[in-house]
Order: sequence, then C-alpha cells, then structure tokens
Amino acid sequence: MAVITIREALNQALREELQRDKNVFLMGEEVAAYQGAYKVTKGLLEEFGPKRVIDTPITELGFAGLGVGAAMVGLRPIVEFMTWNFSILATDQIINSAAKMLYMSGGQFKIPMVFRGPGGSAFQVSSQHSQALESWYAYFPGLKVVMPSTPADAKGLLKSAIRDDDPVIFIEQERMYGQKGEVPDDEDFLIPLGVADVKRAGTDATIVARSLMVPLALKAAEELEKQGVSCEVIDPRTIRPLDIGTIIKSVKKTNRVVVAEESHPFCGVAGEISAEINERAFDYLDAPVRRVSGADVPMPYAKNLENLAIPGVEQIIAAVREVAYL
Amino acid sequence: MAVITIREALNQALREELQRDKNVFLMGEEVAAYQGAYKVTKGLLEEFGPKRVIDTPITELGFAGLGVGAAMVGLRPIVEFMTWNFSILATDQIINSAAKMLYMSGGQFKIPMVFRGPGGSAFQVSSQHSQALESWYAYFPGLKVVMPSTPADAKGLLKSAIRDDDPVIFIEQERMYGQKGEVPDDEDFLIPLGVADVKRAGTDATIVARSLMVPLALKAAEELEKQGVSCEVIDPRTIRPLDIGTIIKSVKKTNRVVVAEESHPFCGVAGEISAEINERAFDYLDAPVRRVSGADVPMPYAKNLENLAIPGVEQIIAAVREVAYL
Amino acid sequence: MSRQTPNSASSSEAKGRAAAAVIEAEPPASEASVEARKAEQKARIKGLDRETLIELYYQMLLVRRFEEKSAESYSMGKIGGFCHLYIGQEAVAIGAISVIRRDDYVLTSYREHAHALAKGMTADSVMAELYGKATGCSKGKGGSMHMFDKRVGFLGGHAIVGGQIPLATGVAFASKYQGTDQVTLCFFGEAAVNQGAFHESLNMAQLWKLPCIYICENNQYGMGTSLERAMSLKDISLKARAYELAGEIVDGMDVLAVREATERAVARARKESLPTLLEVRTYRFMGHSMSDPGNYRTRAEIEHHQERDPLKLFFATLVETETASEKELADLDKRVREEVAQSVRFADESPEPDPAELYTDIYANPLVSSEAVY
Amino acid sequence: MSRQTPNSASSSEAKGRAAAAVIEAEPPASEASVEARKAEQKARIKGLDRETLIELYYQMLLVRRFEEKSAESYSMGKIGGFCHLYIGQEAVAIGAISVIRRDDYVLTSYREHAHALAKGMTADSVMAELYGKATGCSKGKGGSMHMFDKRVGFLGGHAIVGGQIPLATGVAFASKYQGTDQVTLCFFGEAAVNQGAFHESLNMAQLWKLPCIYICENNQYGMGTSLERAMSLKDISLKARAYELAGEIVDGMDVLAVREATERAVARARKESLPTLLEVRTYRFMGHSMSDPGNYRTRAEIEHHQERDPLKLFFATLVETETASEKELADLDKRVREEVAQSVRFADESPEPDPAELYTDIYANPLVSSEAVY
Ligand SMILES: Cc1ncc(C[n+]2csc(CCOP(=O)(O)OP(=O)(O)O)c2C)c(N)n1
Ligand SMILES: Cc1ncc(C[n+]2csc(CCOP(=O)(O)OP(=O)(O)O)c2C)c(N)n1
Ligand SMILES: [Mg+2]
Ligand SMILES: [Mg+2]
Repeated sequence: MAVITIREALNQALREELQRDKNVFLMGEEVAAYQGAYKVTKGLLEEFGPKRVIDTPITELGFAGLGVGAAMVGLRPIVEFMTWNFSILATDQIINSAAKMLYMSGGQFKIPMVFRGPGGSAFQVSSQHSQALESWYAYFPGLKVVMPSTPADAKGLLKSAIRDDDPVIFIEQERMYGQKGEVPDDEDFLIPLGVADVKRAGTDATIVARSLMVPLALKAAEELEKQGVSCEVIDPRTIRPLDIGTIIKSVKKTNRVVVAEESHPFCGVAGEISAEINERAFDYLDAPVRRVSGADVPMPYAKNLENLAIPGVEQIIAAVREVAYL
Repeated sequence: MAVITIREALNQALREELQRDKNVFLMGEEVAAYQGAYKVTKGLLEEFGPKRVIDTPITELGFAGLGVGAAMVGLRPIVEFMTWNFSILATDQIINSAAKMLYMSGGQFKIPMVFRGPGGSAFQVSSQHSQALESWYAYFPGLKVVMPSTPADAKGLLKSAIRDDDPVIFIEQERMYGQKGEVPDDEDFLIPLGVADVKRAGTDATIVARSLMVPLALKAAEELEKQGVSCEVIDPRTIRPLDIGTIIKSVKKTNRVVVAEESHPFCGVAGEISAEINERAFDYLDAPVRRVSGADVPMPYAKNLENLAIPGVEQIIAAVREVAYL
Repeated sequence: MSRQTPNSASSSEAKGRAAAAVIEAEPPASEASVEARKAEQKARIKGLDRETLIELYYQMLLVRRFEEKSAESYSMGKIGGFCHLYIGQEAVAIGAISVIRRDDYVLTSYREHAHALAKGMTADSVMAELYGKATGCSKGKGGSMHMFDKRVGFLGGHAIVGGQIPLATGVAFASKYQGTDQVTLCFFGEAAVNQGAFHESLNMAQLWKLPCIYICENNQYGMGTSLERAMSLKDISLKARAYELAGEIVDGMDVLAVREATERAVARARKESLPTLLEVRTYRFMGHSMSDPGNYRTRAEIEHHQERDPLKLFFATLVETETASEKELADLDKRVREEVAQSVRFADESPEPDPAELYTDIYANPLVSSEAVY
Repeated sequence: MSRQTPNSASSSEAKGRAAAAVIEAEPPASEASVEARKAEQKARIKGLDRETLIELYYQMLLVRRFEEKSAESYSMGKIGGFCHLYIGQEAVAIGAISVIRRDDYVLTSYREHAHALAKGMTADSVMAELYGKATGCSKGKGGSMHMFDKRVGFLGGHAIVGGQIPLATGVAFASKYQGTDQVTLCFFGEAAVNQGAFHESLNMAQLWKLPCIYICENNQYGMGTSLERAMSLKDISLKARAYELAGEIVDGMDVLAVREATERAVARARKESLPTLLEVRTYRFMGHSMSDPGNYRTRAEIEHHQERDPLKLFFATLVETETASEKELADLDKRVREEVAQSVRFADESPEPDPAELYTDIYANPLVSSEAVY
C-alpha cells in the first residue's frame, strides 16, 4: 500500500475510472490545461485528451445541466465545481434535473453522474467561499452525498461514485487535500456508498464526525483516552444514504453521543443524526445528543475570527465531557 | 375584525406597507398587470402604478439580485417568486448577496428586503413544482424565514417582514390561499418575527406544526381530544429565528412531542426541532420526539400518489398515539 | 399516414429542393396575399410526396383534437395540475420534428403534448399520463409537464423555464462525444430566452460546435407578459449573433416553412456539427395554461392570429394543390377524433399507479439495506 | 493631488470636449505608432488641467505601489486568503472612476483594490482590511474580496463571478426610482460575460432604461482560460447589440481613452438614463491571484503587453506634453511609496477584530431574545 495524499488518491480514482470506461468524462473550470485549481486533475488532460477532460466557461448552471443531459443518453459525466460554493448557481440543474429525472420519467432516465469539488472552509477566503452545503443537497431524495476524510476513503468512494448509476454529490475538503494515508493499490478497490466506518473503537462515548472533523475527533479521542474516556469515532462517509445502523449500534454500546461538523448547525446533518438517534435509540441515551457545529455566522475573513468559527479539538473534548457528565 | 382569506390578508399587508413607505416596491413575474399568478397582488398596480409594482422578465437570478442591490442603497424591495420552486435559480443572490452583505461589509449594508411567494406542495403539479425549501434557507445565518398558517398571521407577519431590516424569506402555502379567518383591521397590526403561537393549549402532548400542517394538527388534536389525549399545538410561524423557548415550555409540560411538516425529512426543520428539544429538554421527554414528514421522494403527479406523499391528519394522530404509548 | 415512422417522413426529397425564402410572420391577410400564398404553396409542395403532406396534416390535426379533448377532461377534473395547451402552435413542433430521425432527440418545456406525439409517442400513453395513470408514458409520476419516452428519443417535458436548454446542449454534446450523427432539437418559449441558462448554453454550443438546434417558439407571450414588456430586443434571432451562431426567423404558422428551416438547421448540425437558433413566430390560441383566463390579450388580437390558424392554412394548401379533397380531410378528422376518443377510453380505464410506486424510481442503485436511511 | 475629492476630478471640462475617437486596443508598438500616439496625446490632454492629469497618474501609481506592497505582505503571511492583483489594469478603474461623482456608485469583483482606492477609500483602510484588522474597511470580516465603504459609494467587492452585475443593476434601479441623477459603474472580468447573470441584467437594464455602466475589464484570461477558449464570440462589445444597448471597445491601457469612453457613457446614463456596455481591453501582468504561477501565458506574451504598461504610457504622456517633469513624477512616486508604507504600518499596528465581532453584523434587527435561536 502506498502512502499518498487525498489529492493524489482522488487523482488516481479519476484516472483509473477514465481508463476503465470511455463513457466517463471530466468537465469543469480549469480541470484540463491548468491541471485543476487544486491540482486534483493533474495530468488527466495529457493522458486522456481534450475530448474527455474539458475546460468549461465560468457558467456553472450551464455546464452542470449539460452534464445531466449527457448522462441522460449514456455518458457518465464527472462535473467538477472549482469549489462547491459555485454550485449554488447550478442548484436548479442538480436538484430539478439530476435528482428528479429518474422519478419524473417513471424510471426511464437514470443520471449516472458525479458532481465533485472542494467544500467547506478553506483558508481565510471569507463568507462567499467558505460554505458547507452537504445538508442542502442531502435534503433531496434522488441525490447521494459523499464526504471522504482519508486518502483511502477518498479513492474508494470516488470510484464507487463514478460507477454508481445515480447522481452523487462528492464533497472534498480543501484543507485536507494534502493529508496523507495508506491506499490499497488494487484498481478495483472500492468502498461502497452508504456504509459508515468506525475510525476508532471505544466504549464510553460515540463521536460522529465527517470530513474535516474526523481527524479532530480522533485527536479528541486520544486526549480523552488519557482522561479515562474511551471514545468510538464513526465517520458516516456517505451522508445520504446515511448508515444510521452503524451509529445506532455504537450508541447502544456507549449511550452517549457527540456529533461534530464544520457546517452551520440549523437544519444541518448533525441535527438530522441527533433526531434519528432520538427516534431509534432513545432508551439507550444516558445524555442528550450534543452537537458541535461551525459558528452560525457567515465565515469571516480575519484569521482570529475564522479560527473561532470552525470547531476545534477542544470543543469536541468539552462536548464529550459534557455528555459523560464529567 | 373582518373574516378574510390568507390571499386577501397578504394583499392587505402589501397594500398597507406600500402606502406607508414609498421606499417599498414590489417586483416579480406577473405581479402587476396580471394581478399575480395567484392574485395575491390584485389591484396593486392600479393603486401604486408601474413604478412601484413591476412585472419582471423570467429571470429569477437577475431580479433577485437587482432587489438586493436596490436594498443596499435604501429601498425596501419585496421580490415575489411566482413559486418558491423558481427561487432555486436565484439562490446565489439570496445566499451570497442578501444573507452575507451585512456581515461581509462589516455592518455597513443592511438588506431590508422580503422574498415571498407560495411554497410547498400545490395540486398535482409534480416534482419540479412542489418543493418545500424552508430548511434550505433557514440553514443560512443572515436570513430570516417566516411561514404563516392563518390570515391574521399572514398579515401581521408580512407587515413585520416588510418593516424588518433584514432579508426575510416569506413562504406562503398555495393550498392555503383560500383559507379564511379573522384579521384585525388595525393598520399597525403586526406580529413580531421570532415568536411562536400556541394555536391550541393542551397537556398531554405537544404537536409542533407549521404552514399546511397547522390545520391538520388542529384537526388531529380535536380527534385526539375525543380519544382522551389533550394536545397542545404550537406554530413557530418564524422558522429562523426559531422560538424554541415556547416549544420547550410546552415540552416540559407535556413531555411528549410530535413535529409535523410537509417537507422532506432529511435535514429538515423537524429534525432541527427534535435535536433542539433533545439538547434542551432531554430530561423532560417521556418518549422520543416523533417526526411526521412528507415522503422522502420527488413529488409524483398522480393524485393517489401525491396524497400518499403529503402527511395527513391520520399520520399525526398515529404519531401522537405512539409518543403517548397508546 | 401510418404512425410507425413519424420522424422519417421523406425528409430526403425535401432536402434536395432549394431552401425556400423565409416567409415573414404575420402578413396582412388581404386577398392579394392569400393569392400570392396559394401560388407559393404550390411551388413549395413540389418535391414532397402526398404521404408526407398528409402525414403532416394528420399530425397537426391529432395534436389539435388531442388537446381539445384534454381541455374537456381537465374541466371534468380527470386531468390535474398545470396543463398547457399548444393549440395554434401545431405547425412548429410538427414541422420541425417531421424532418428528424427516430434516433434523434427532442427536449422541450411543459407545453409538450405536441412534441411528444410528433416524436412518435402514442396518444394512449400521453393521455394516460395526463390522467395520472400507471400506463402513462411516465407511469403517472410526471404528468402534463414531464412526459418522457426513451424508445423514441423524447427526453421531456421540463417545467423550469429554460431548464431544458442546458440539458439539450448536453444531449447534443453526448452525440458528438459518441461519434454518432444524431441531432437534438431543443424547443422553448420566447420568454425562456431571458433566462441565463439560454445564454450559457448557446455559448457552449457554438464554442464546442454541438449539433443542437435551438427552436424558440415565439408565441409573443410568456404567461401574461408580452415579449415587448420582457425583452429589450424584439428580434430574437439576432441573439444568435452574440454567439456567432446561425440564426433565422421562421413563419411558425406555416408547417412547410418550419420544415424547411429545420431541414437547413438539421443539415448544418448533422454534417457540420453546428448549432442553429431558429426564432419561430407563432401564437397560442388558448390561455397560458388551463387556469389562465387570458385577459391580457384582446379578442381581436386572438382572432387576427386565428386567421392564420396553421391547420386552416395547411388545409387550404392541401385542397388548393389538390393533394387531398375536403372530403378526404374530413374523413381523416373523423379517424383522428376516434383515435383521441380511444386514448381517453384507454386513460380512463387504466389503473392508478400502485401505491408502492411512490417509493420506486428514486434511485437506480437504491443500496437498499436495513441500515441505511435516505 | 489631494485625496479628498478623487471622484470629482474636473469631469466637467472633459465633458465639454468632443468625444475623441476610440483607440483600437493593442496597436503594434512601432516607432511610427509611438509618434502618432504622442501627437494624439498632446491633442487629447487639451482641456484637462494639470491637476486632473497629475491626479490620474497619482492614483495609478498609488494602486501600483499599493499592490506591490500587498504582494510582499502576502508572501510574508500577513495577508491571507485569495488576493487578486490589478497590476497592468490600473488605467481602467482609475480612468473610469475619475469621471464620476462621490455620490455615484461603484461595484466590482474580488479584484477590487484599485476601484476601492479610486473611489476615495484610504490606503489605510484597504490595507488594514487585507490584514484582517478591526480598522479595515469591512472591519476585517470581508478581506481582499469584500471591501466596502458606504461613505464613498463603494459597494463591494463580490467574489462570485458575475454576482455583482445584478446587484449593480439594482443600485442603478434605485437611483432611477429615487429620482436622483446618480450613475452606477459595474466592473467585471470578460469571463463573467459568460455567466447568465450578465445576460439577465443587461436585458433588464435596457428594458427599464437604468443608469448603469457595465465595464467589462477584458484582460483576456479568466484564471488560466483565455477568452478564445471560453467564448464563442471574441468581440464582447457586440454582446450589447443582443440587448439594443450602446456598446464600445476601449483601449484599457490608455487612461485617457478609458476616461473619455466612460464620460460618454456617464453622460448617457445621467442625462438619458440609459445603460452602456464598455469592453475595455487590458491585461494583467501578474497571476490570477497570489497563488497562481500563471504558466498558461508565455513570458513573451506578458512582455509584449508590458510594453504598453498604462503607467509607462501615461508617464510618457505627462513628460512629453510637459505637464510634469520626470523629476516631479519621481518625487510623486516617493510620496506614494511613503503613503503605502504608512498604510502597512497602520495595518500592522491595528488590532485584530474583537472575538465578540464573530457574532455581530449577522442581522440588523437581531431580535435578540433568550427564547429565540437562529
Ligand atoms: C424558472 C421559472 N419561472 C417561472 C415559471 C412559471 N412559468 C411557467 S411558464 C411561464 C411562461 C413562459 O413563457 P415562454 O417561455 O414564452 O413559453 P410559453 O409558455 O409561451 O410556451 C412561466 C412564467 C417557471 N415554470 N419556471
Ligand atoms: C461563480 C464562480 N465560479 C468560479 C469562481 C472562481 N474564479 C474566481 S475568479 C475566476 C476567473 C474570472 O475571470 P474574469 O471574469 O475574466 O475576471 P478576472 O479575474 O480576469 O479579472 C474564477 C474562475 C468564482 N469565484 N465564482
Ligand atoms: Mg411564449
Ligand atoms: Mg479576465
């Protein structure tokens, strides 16, 4: 197994799937000649040529819709948003066309397509460029939503997403592109969508974390171990469909839960998980489910304010101590 | 007090606020000459002229942004979306401009503006025209989200929204436009944003319902009364800011909660309320919070399927009986 | 007149003829112009065989009778939701779609019954969809605004104004990618031209040379708003120039004019892989949808346009050119009415969708597991 | 050269002169054309007083030195996020904004330092914003991409490509509604022209006759993508025709040409309440942002454009026309460098925002209550 970055893992997944199926193509702003704004698509133009790796004008609504149309007649588009912030311009095509096409056509037109790019906060890029939109897309039946937190997950999940016959919202985290980890070399290394991963086993409390929060949750768990609290860290990896079963299993064991996210709290994914746990494992809860979310404010530019807006290890530790009544 | 429809109540609110402040103007598709696609703006062109009641081209992104710009320099725009479904094209301007402007300008540019129109399901208009988007907008700090369920609330809340200095998402329910009720005649009849209303007092269970679900919840409560279960029905009226205090007070009394909504469940408002209750009143809960949501499917056209997709009185009753362990 | 090959209607002969001059929309209906028109029509049908001509008339008539019947069923509460009729505009969809192949693609808006029928869908499956029945083309899930039929290349039926334009651009992109010579027709109303989606799509289509034909059905109103009140430029075909795209104005009441202009565009798309924007000037005789009283237009304005009713005009052409007798066409009308009546019976008698259908077709790979929630 | 009235720079005299002919962008820099340019410049500065001319140079120089310093600070980690420099394009913002009033409005994209300074914001407040300090024009909350100053009519600083175009249209709408004669300048890059927002806005602006001047800063690249690879039509000014809007191509390296074209547009907006689209051809000498190595352009291409560096050209004009001596201009440069250095000191010494600021400015009417949650 090679140790590579998330960026490289994603690049491998794209390359392998482009090699595997000539119906797969990649399209987006600066994905080709520029090698990707964040270099995730490096080398792909050279290998696959301009027919399959395509630079688009800055018209998110237009090229997202173009992708959906191409998927209707047999292609398997991968549409990159330079960042998910810009997908806000394309929501009509994602939600009204991609998500509903199969249903409103009575099952005739599936949309085997991946929308991908970095989401969440970056480094001091301020409010219009620092948005976590997973709850937004997960709201809609018809879409699948995936958020990897390790290189292996990134690769295995992206390959599955590309092979999946439904529109998949694949949200990477810009701050994490450089993170390293072991990745199996197998060309058919896949991680199924809809299956959570127990990133760390534990007995006293469950921390559900996704994307950027996973490494922080693991750090918190390490620290809490020292304090005598054994934490289980669960990464759902897929937000929709959500593997609530794995979470519930853990809750039934630990009886205490913290859900961490960098997104805003209101109507976010942590709220959904909390409500689900409440409905399915109420009798097992020894404390209310605690959410640790990003600040409920537009992201500020100033570094000190930005740091305050994104949850840190300390907050996760505090929340776990709270649910453990310490 | 006159008995009027929600449609008329909204019309009165618009008329009175247009009369009161010449900085208020109304803009949208078919709002002027056509008198509104749903006749909410009837007579306004005649009374206020084409300078203040303006028909737009079908360019939701463009005219939503135009409204935000006008609000930056002192006007108080009311932008109608013929239905909220079409706002999906305008989300960039609502979220990136309207919601964030005050913050990213360091407090310099407030956006005193109302976006309004019918939302949720209508009658067999299928998946692209039957979307409940309140959780979507409520996710974003900077926006306020309002959903009236009676003529009096509709009038009092819309007037408050127009006088408010922040961007307000005002979601009416097309199926409810014809519903009648008493409305005070006072020109300064206002209902403050952020204050829930106890639509019916009760002691055994709390039903939190908004918009279309309020009359159904009241019917369910009536039926349950006969079955010996006294229900309190709370209508938050404002989704963001959410008056969780009133809900918690009720929960502490009844110890049982059902939250009803016509929207999809995943990352919806009911989930948020459930999570909040869990965090704030866990020890008072005698049963898990039960959600009754719209089906997690794109809205189908066929009447029989559509009926199955929207929660009814029966489902609310069943959920209350469940939390009451009956 | 067979419905088996609706899209292959002898477009080859037609292609051979020199492209006729474009007729300006709305000429005054004076005696002189009527005469001039007769002469011209005679010249223009040359090269078109009788079968093709009758097929065109049959299709227009089918749409007209089908929609008259839909209006009736709507009033009876058998059809719900929004229902947008095409009456008055028949020459556009019928003319344009008559020159493409079965394996070519069509996408349009919510005002799509005509396009669906023209592309080869049966009246039964379209009517059953309107009735929300399991036998409908979209299994009752789509309704009037979302008809689809994969087998004949009818790709909807889209209810967001302008939404189908990027989709169609993508379908054409796929044809080019796949190396086929298929073309895509994308229909939309003139009000959709104001949407950003139109603009973004045309730029990509010309930039990447996609075989997409954008057919703007300019019926002069977007709901209650006239073109003049919504668009700063009146001449939509000129918008093509902003993208260095070919553009043309077409008389949308003349099914042959639409046919010819579309043929030119199809040839450009199929042979040169180039997009075209056609501005087809037409008029809808009914309200925007079944719930629109249409007070924004005068009776006189509507009647003025009804003088150029595309069916009336083409009826006259067929009779004047002795392609068919009045009697033959009246018989055809009877058969069409029976076909439509049959579709109503079919729809009426068809079952509602099974309640379990509520939860099917959400995902192609549902990943069903007792553990996963959506 | 005072910074008090940067926007009132004697535009009245300028207005009196006949509009000069538009100079084509990118003339070959041959000896002959340089000579022709000299002669022309002499003619053109006629009517402009010395103070105005020096003020223009001062402002361009201020932007240049300010941004050179920002680049330095960025490399030192004092400035974070995305930072888009305007070096090479100075003549556009400075020329255009020099002819409007303090109570007129300016909106632009994330590449906005020049516009902010030109509109009358102090180097201190702009630099402090870049440093994320409490004394910044947006209290440190906006950063490089979101600068605002209500007092001078600078309305941002928007980071979504094309997002400011509907906003500016609305600001112009408000001026007309309020019955003032204010005009709005809306700047954006050529790649933003592909966005639907541009198209939707221009239609409304011409339909409703709004006093908005759309200034397309065509620097030939949107990030790493050249205009040719993103747009099917090369001549952006022609896009105006699709809306029946006035349009013009302007030499964006010539501050006087920009001034004159903008004056014409401003007169049209102020007197006739009509919009204009100016395509101003320019070039950025640096990468797209501080993090862009810019490999998509050759050194030769950049150097070719640097021959027409707007500061160099205008320096020559001032010296050749004896408006100022080289020595005077060198002294001015010194003073500008000191002004910029001072702004860096100011920014450096300013406090970070108070942590409590995280939760202010979210709502104007926060409805704070112990009961309500957001
Ligand atoms: C984005 C969007 N906005 C508004 C509507 C409501 N609406 C449906 S059709 C229509 C008018 C469209 O006119 P046009 O494009 O000319 O087509 P026509 O109906 O005349 O065929 C409007 C406003 C919609 N469906 N989608
Ligand atoms: C909607 C959107 N898509 C993509 C981006 C990322 N992005 C920022 S600037 C830029 C290039 C814009 O080029 P142009 O409009 O020519 O302006 P310039 O930067 O050359 O001044 C891109 C792609 C963005 N900010 N917003
Ligand atoms: Mg129309
Ligand atoms: Mg550019």
